[in-house]
Amino acid sequence: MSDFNIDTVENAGDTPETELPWAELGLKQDEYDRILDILGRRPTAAELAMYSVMWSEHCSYKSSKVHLRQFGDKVTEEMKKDLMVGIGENAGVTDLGEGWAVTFKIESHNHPSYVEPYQGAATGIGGIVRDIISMGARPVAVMDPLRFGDIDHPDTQRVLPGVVAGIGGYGNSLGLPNIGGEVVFDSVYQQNPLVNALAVGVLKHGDLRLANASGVGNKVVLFGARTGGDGIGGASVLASESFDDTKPSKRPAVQVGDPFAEKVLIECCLELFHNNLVEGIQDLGAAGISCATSELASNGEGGMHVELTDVLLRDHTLTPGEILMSESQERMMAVVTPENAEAFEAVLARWGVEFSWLGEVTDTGRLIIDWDGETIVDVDPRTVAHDGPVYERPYHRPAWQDELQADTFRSAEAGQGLPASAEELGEAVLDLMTSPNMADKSWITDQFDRFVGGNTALSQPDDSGVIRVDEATGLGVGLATDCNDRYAYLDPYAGAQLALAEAYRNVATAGAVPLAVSDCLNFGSPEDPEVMWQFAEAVRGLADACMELGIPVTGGNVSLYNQTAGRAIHPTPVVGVLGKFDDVSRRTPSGFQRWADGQAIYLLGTTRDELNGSEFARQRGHLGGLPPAVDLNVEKTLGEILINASRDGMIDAAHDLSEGGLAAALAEMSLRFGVGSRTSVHELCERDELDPFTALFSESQGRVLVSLPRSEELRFTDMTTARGFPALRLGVVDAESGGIEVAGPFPDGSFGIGLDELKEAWSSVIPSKFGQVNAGVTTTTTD
Amino acid sequence: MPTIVVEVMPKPEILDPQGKAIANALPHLGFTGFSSVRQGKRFELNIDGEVTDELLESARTAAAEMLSNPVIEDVVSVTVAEGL
Amino acid sequence: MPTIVVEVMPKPEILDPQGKAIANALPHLGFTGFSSVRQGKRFELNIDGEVTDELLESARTAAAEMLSNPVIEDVVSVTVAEGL
Amino acid sequence: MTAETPLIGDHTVPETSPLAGARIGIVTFPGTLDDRDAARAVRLGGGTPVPLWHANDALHGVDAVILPGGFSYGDYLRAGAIARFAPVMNTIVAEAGAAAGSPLPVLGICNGFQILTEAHLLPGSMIKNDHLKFTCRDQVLRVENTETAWTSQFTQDELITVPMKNQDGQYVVDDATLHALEDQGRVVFRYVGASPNGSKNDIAGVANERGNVVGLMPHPEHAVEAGYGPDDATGLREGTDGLTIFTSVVSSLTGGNA
Ligand SMILES: Nc1ncnc2c1ncn2[C@@H]1O[C@H](COP(=O)(O)OP(=O)(O)O)[C@@H](O)[C@H]1O
Ligand SMILES: [Mg+2]
Repeated sequence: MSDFNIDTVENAGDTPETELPWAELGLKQDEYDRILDILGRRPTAAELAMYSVMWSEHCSYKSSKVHLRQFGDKVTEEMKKDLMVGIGENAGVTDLGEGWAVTFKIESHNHPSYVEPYQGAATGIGGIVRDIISMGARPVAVMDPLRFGDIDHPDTQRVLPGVVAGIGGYGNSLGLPNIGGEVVFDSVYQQNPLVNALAVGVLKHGDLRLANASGVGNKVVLFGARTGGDGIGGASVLASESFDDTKPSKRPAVQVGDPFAEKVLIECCLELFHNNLVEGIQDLGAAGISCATSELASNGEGGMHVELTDVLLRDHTLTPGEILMSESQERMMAVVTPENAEAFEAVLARWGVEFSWLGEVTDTGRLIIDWDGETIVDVDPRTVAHDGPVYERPYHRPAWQDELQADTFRSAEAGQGLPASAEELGEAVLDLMTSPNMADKSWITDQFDRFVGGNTALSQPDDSGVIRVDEATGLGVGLATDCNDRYAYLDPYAGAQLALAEAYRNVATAGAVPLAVSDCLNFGSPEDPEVMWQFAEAVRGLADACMELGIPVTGGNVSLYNQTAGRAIHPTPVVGVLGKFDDVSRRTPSGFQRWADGQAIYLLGTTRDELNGSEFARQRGHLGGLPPAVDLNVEKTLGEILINASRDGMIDAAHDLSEGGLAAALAEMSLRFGVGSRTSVHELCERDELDPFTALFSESQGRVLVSLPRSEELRFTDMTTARGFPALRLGVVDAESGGIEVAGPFPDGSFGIGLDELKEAWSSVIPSKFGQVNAGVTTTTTD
Repeated sequence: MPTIVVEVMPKPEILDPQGKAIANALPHLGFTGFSSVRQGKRFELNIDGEVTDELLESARTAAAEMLSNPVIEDVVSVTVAEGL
Repeated sequence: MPTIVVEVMPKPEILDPQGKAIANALPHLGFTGFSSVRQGKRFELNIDGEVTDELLESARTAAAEMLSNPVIEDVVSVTVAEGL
Repeated sequence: MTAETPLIGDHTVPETSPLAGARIGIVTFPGTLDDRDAARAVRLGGGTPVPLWHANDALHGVDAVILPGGFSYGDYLRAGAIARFAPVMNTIVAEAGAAAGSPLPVLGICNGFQILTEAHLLPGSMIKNDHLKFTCRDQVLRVENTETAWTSQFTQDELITVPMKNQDGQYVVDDATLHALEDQGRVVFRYVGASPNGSKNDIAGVANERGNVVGLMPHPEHAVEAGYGPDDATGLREGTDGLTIFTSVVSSLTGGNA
């Protein structure tokens, strides 16, 4: 049957002295000792494969678990009200009402995207979409928070075009609209790009599926793509099961995605759910069959018995251990009752999806895996899937944190010689909008399909992506992802809260009621106590803030070891917030509408001198001080105002203030549809006691700019006054001027920026840096 | 006009979705007897003058560094063809 | 395992955007001396047993009718390669 | 409209509309993406969408057929190259080319257009966009032929805005055929403004000689419902110019006056 000696359980019992390559597989001595203890003998090669991969940081969350518990602990009954499935399953599920539910989750594919940008990013989308399917949901949209090194760095030149093409290549082929994301350039991400992907799906309550193997005698089936040697490069020590010869093994270093196979898999699974043909289902991602069998068995009440030689292979040289660890894409595992087996096969045949029956659910409480009839794995599935090692990693506040926080923008050289005249401020606004982080991202987002499905009510470049769920009622969801890593670096606790606050604000700005949170925690090495402190602080901050805002974390992902040559990335807790619309047709766009000439522009919120970590400071090469203050009560009230204003049809545009402050928001609202404005910061400077520079560039939180018809002004200001929320009329929309005119207490009148000039400069930044993309061949054409 | 032909194929251990789709489709069109298919690329680099050793070497380097993606592809051959 | 190799190139009169992009990029990477580039496809059809005349004929038909689109592409060659 | 998120091939429609008599088949191939959108567009146009399955050669007596957009078979090999051989295509090719009677109206959108060229129902072919990237944008088109079943309700040279999204959208054709297309007025849609992809003569869509088969790269089915289409002067995503394609065919099939 095979070219290798099979290490059976029996053999393991007989040969206790055999040396196993546990260290090469990433296990620590104490972890290996624990395996010996659990089994009461040495593990077989296959068991070693399973434990090593399932107990890895990625699968077991061993460093992060003790902290992540807060997401489950810091919740009230009220917060759990709409939560149908919480943390722990493939993705959380939230009730939307009217029999509908929604599930969403963010995941990272950072390292693979660095190694092979196109395929890494593509398979990142593939993986998160399978998580959504495995809940019984139809995936309906994706988002992609991205971070790259300096825009001019060769590494960015190589990575960005491939990542973007990969996200498009895979997501577009699945028929999933891409409705938003982020693009950040910062040298801390050189050699450590962050490629996070969010997927959202919808389901009827009755379609909910969980990853558990229940019902003794039910059959276990693996379906989708064949299993190859993908993703087991590091585990090539298993290429020979006898461990003594060093037969070279050729295992692919990267996984290649097959979006066509995944699209067919989606439709096939939905038909299976629709016809009620699966009892439990689990996607195959990290740790492949090891993960799927042990999690299904561990979540169920019994055990499982499978025959591994029945797995359909793409590469016939794979050893049992490798088959167990393989991360080949586009595969699913399901539990099916014997009565449904035939109908199940018929659906798969219709979609041309390959499958093989591997075994059945038992009542033994053991996960038993055979190879050609001989037992090679005999374990308690819980010990593999759920009772992995848990570390209380030491952490402490970095010694440099105080110094960093003391180095404020105002005290630094970067904070001297600030623009003050109208002329200087006008130039500063233009400079701001042509920095890579503020520049037009459509070179990237135009590579994504935002229309497919016909349910996209809002997408990039608006503050949130909005998807209609129910055509009959307009019921739908709004989603935003955010994180300012510079804030998180200055203060990880506040930084995580600021990320949440911004995503919450974005969702509310579009008019949706925030309901749930998913997060992707990208950090450096947990073995560095300073990084671990950043992580602990960020989790604590996020959990506290969720509690205060009253929205639960429903799932997420942790990505550690994002560091190169001892230098960690900035702590980057990316936060996604999902909100609900009773009717998406009332969503508020984030730009002045073409017909909105003469509408009033109001600034909601208070502006303070908060330039530490700001985009303006970044342009001057400064990072220090404390980030803007976060006030979640303010965010809540602001959210209520925006949602009510949308419900009552008071406002026609709303855009939140974040990077670049008021200056950026004003520019962005005009750039959206090419409609100008005339505003003044006189009163703002007076009311909030600011100089004009601070009024324009401060990044104080809890602020939103809106435009509304004059007929609604009174009703609107009555509402803000009733809530004691600051609202200041800054000026009017001017559809004729073709420019942005700003007056204020400047020594030299006012400044104006022509929209054509601004648009030209703003939209040429990214295209000028990136040439053309061609699968496999990335070329940069100059000129 | 001489031409340097560069042939690139996906590495054998790497999934080739395109080849797979073709292999699946062939029998439906009555083409049986092919056990598997892989799809790669063929580049023709045209040269105005003569094929010097330097040019051939340059083509080899271009094949390895730019025309193929060494993470997932192998350069199968770099050969000279006259008057294609 | 014998393999039938099918090579397909864009017709000379048809624009080849990928070839053009490569030709433009080559000089920037220091590869000079190539006047133009065209990118085509190479298919490897693997066969379990022997390459019979029928199989080769079948491969030729597949090349002409499916692996290439005669409106924009030419089949350059259909050849047998042993043990690739 | 159905309240459910319909599964593919499950476009339940109320047959109450007076024009519901126009039954329009929508083919789903493995990898098709825009079939549900096309079904919605037919419904909003007043017709009845009928799901057709690639592996089945029956057309169930439909009055017209739409090949929707997507990536059939992943667009591996060439866009549309594998789908063209599906059993359903044999029937479509036969009925669209039928010499006797009135031939079946067929519309190919994006991948559907690519499939029609691969099947030789329409001349030319699509290659990679000249800039080599997938591009999604709102695209202005000029309707240059209002004689087809699919365009009868447009006015000659009407400018419409519909979304466009593809990677292989550059239309190529040999010179003789190009001249014939132009001379015979078979260019149905032409890009207006900067060329999005390098297509010959800015061609966005063409018809066969008899005018019953039309293909275009942009997506009229994504411009049929205010709030979900391209931007237009009235606001964000309000554009519904694409709907006229569907009302045109429904009205011509039900003998309505255009
Ligand atoms: N990688 C991306 N993919 C999709 N949409 C993106 C991406 N990057 C940015 N966007 C979109 O561009 C718009 C502007 O982004 P950003 O400035 O980060 O928004 P904000 O500051 O409001 O969070 C948003 O609609 C966002 O969703
Ligand atoms: Mg925002």
